[in-house]
Amino acid sequence: MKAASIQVILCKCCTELPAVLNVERLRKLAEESCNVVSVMMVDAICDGKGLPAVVNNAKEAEVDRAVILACHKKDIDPALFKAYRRAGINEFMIEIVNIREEALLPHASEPERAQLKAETMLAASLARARLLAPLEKQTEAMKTKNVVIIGAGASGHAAAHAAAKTGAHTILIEKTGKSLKAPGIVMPHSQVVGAKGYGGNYQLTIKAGDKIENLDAAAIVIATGGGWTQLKGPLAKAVKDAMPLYKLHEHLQAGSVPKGPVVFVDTPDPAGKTMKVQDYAWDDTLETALQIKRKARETQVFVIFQEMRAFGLSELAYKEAADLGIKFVRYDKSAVPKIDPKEPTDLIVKDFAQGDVLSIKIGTLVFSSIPANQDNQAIADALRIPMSVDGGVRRGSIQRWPVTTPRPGIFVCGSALFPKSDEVAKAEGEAAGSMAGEFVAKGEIEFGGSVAQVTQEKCSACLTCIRTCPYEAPFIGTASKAEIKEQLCQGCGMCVGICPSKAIELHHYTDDQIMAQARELLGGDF
Amino acid sequence: MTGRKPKVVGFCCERHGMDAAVLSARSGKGFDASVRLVQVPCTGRVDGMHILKALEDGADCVFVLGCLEKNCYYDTGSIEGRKRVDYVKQMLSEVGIEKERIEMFNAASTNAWMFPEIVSKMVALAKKLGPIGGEKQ
Amino acid sequence: MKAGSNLEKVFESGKFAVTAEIGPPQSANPEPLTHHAKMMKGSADAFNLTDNQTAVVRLSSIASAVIIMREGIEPVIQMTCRDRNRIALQSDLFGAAALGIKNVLCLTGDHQIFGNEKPAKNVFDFDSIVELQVFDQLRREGRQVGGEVVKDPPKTYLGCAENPFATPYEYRVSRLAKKVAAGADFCQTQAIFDMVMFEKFMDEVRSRGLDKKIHILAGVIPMKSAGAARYMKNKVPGMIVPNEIVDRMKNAKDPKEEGIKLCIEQIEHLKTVKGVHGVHIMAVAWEEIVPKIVEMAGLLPRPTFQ
Amino acid sequence: MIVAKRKPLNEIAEMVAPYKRVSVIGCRSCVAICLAGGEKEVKMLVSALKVKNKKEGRDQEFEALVVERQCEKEWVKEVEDKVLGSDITLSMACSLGAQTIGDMYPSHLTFPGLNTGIFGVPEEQGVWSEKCVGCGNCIIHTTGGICPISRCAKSMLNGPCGGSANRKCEVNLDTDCAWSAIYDRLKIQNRLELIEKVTPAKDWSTSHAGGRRTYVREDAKLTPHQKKGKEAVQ
Repeated sequence: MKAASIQVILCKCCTELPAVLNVERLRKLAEESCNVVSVMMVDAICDGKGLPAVVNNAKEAEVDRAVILACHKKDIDPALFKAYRRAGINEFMIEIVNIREEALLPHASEPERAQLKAETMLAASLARARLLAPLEKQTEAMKTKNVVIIGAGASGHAAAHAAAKTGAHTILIEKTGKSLKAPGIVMPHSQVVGAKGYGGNYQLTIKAGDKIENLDAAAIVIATGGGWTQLKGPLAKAVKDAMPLYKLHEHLQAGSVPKGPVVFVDTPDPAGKTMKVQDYAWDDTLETALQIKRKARETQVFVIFQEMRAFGLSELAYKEAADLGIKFVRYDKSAVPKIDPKEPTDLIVKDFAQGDVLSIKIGTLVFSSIPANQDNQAIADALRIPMSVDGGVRRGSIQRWPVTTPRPGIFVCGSALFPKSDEVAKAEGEAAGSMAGEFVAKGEIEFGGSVAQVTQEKCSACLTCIRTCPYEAPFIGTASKAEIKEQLCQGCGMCVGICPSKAIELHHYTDDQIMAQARELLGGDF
Repeated sequence: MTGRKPKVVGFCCERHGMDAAVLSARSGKGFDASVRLVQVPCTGRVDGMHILKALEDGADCVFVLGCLEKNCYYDTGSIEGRKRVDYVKQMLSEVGIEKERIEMFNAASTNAWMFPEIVSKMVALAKKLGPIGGEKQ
Repeated sequence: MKAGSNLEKVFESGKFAVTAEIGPPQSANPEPLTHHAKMMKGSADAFNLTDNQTAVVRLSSIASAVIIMREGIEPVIQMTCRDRNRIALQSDLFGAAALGIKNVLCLTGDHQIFGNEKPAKNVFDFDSIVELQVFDQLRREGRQVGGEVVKDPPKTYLGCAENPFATPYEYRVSRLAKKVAAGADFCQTQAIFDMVMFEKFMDEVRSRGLDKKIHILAGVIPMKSAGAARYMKNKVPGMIVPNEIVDRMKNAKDPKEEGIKLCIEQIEHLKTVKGVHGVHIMAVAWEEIVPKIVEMAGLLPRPTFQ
Repeated sequence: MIVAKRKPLNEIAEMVAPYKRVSVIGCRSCVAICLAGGEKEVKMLVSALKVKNKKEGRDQEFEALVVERQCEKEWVKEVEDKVLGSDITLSMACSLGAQTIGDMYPSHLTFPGLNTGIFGVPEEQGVWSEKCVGCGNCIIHTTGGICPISRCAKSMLNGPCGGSANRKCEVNLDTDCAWSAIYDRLKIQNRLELIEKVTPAKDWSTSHAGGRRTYVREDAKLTPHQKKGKEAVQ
């Protein structure tokens, strides 16, 4: 094997790095290190300006890998990897070292220790870089352009429109028989009961009426919406004709004004643990409360809540609500609203803000919170995606991927995540639909790279990997040994960490790479 | 005790673990420089051997930092990570080494305050317990 | 007559039989046995000598039997399969018979985990049913299980135990039938607190005609305290103690008196259950109460035979 | 399969303490599958012992090895140099593997790193339960496919005993009563008549009670002539 030839890039992070660290010392250390053939200093790798020079330098020095001392890898522009690729350097041969957030920023008050730590980190990444191997991603053509949207509510509708705009074929699957207008195909009375495959090429099993049908899907959008419930707990025993928010909304649309005083509570079960109170739907609660007041000013309206956050400009509604005399009462879990034992039409609630105990006569009781959709579990099981504690579908990351699930090609939006108002659901639907559309527009699936691989001679076929993997990527192949379906592998390495025969390695995070880095890091004395 | 600084290794998952560390640095929170971070894709990737090897190579304490168990990016990854740590703890106590030297933590990427706390806890422990086998190395 | 023991004679005479239990001491001292024998003489037809009960090492049941026989009372020796293989079991049966012991209760035996020698290796070459079958064949045909023909086979009256309250309940009567088929002459049951359940068991026993083939002695345990009731309810596997009984013991002013009263009531009730031919009193660590209970239950005097 | 469990590390450490060069040999068969003696466990064990030695200032060399099936001479042969090059071998296979090495190199010390326990079935990941004791005379066709010899604490042939409550074993309340299970199984198979019959005394001579057992397939054995040929080749 040819010896590694490494390019080291020192990003000054504008002026941040030299302010604390001795850049020259770092440069010197890099230059003196084994296998390093070129060291370059750039002002800021993130602005892209220095990129051509960096890549030219790599070409000239004929390096096969690079170590870049900069910041968090997730914040490095993908353009960097593309530029290196053009220079013939594989993206897995580029090691980004987060000198900024691991040494510079947190240890700025101890520059000498920060310096030693940075130098050790450089040495450790060089050790790791020497062990890196290029990894080629593979592609597989998508068989269809279908985006299957599960649920035809507000978010599902928005998703269908957004996905259709990107040129994808949309198929809207709806459990009920409600009549729908949406782009593409609409399948009423249908449910997803099973799924095979992976992002780009899923094969869904659909129960349409009494028939079972197979449906190929390149991407899937879960838009199952929220669930439905009744008033629960002690309140339910006392108040027989409470209604959910949307019911009241329908009454108002039909022109009837409910009997006052109208009392909104934030959850169907304030006393119980069956449902967490969610801070959603306040826009809708506010809007509905205002509508009552606008129609019948004399009707008393109370909004009883634990936590309240209107979305964006909806906050302006608070002012109108106050002007129209809507009373807001905040309660605490320690003193939940209850019915007066002597007067069954009176609701007793302690105002958490003022400390007063109020007695409110109930004309109409409206509960605004809705639970997670009861179908979520079955859908999550079929698609093998994780659920959140609240019974919603879990998303990839709240900051980075708000409408993405951890499984490629499956997106989620609206109340399927957790209950929310119509407007937010629509916005998320649009986002999820567009992302699904863009995913399908690529036309091919990219897989491989940092995935697990079995060394079959070492495999004992113990099935431990198969039992442990959350993605069903390992399987027993024709040689009666484990194999990894790369399209399904997400690169978490759980199978690698548990394999009793050490027969599985995770590319880019091999035992040697991990342990070499740790060893070097421990070598430094700071 | 002069001269020798404690050595702590932290295996952080690429998802919430590392993000929590990065966010804490970005929010201007300092933490002890003794910590050495090794990124792994998921704490489920951590092999008990990595932890033991780090102790062999001179770490006083090792921690593993993953996503919250109920919100792990890889669903069950941080639960797996905890099991690995627990197994090594058991092994350490069998050979008479303080099992507190290794610990599993979970954080959300938004928990900027948490990372410095983890570091100071482990560094304090490293100072208290000292290097494995005393000062001689 | 199979063995001609006093117990056998009581059953044959159709009288309501009484047996009681004596726990041998955890030592080499015969004194407690002699003491209990003297005290209980005349209050039961035969006395069980437990065989390292709950796997606690005690003076051996055969030796204990010989000691109490010196006081003129009849023993039933318990013989478990836990500590003996077929060689020892048959040998001990010969030995017991040679020493004049006529009643043998065949048991599988409590697991050693409950006792004071937990790391012991157990034997379990047989279970109680195989033990019965082998002993029955020995006394009837004079043939060992291995086929060897014995010249002077032991004449032994064979007993077994049965627990109507262990699971699966629906199988317990079948199991008794198996013991009958294997050669058991009498059966001592686990202590009965739940009469409803026991009567259901006996209904099925009678419907299968088993009461005609085996003499059933219903087990009773006099309790000293509410704690004892709770212990048996919660800690003894295969024992059912209804809540009413625990409450009754708990609310009693004098729990000992209440325990005696309860036991006598139980005996009175059991006398009326068809197919029950006697009672077996297990006064664990309270042997001195047996004569009083037998007397108050109207079971004295015990019959005597020539 | 054979299920084993690693001995406590302090016991192992004490065993190997007097020796300078230690070869630790795992096995890729049963003990790898039951997570006791595969390559991972071998490497972790070595690492843990090194950490212990570091603490105690002891100087020892370890060599971590794994063979495909330690109970077979041919596989052990592959690591012969390493075995003989060490002062002691710690076998991380079942006792069969440890004894194979011991029999092959009688003057070399081979110590067990595992406690070999049961013929077990993986009930779920990480849980193995005993279902056979190798009595040499299988009767499970008469007991609903459930072995009472291994699954009943008292190996009863005419169970269940009087301590079965809630269909659990009195010896371990987490364990199902084997005979309750047999009853249930025979019931669904409509074969309850089997459990009504008295099963007579079992012949234990086919079990270990009858002495050490050797099973022979005459037709598979190599003839002296064949053996000679093999030796000549080697």
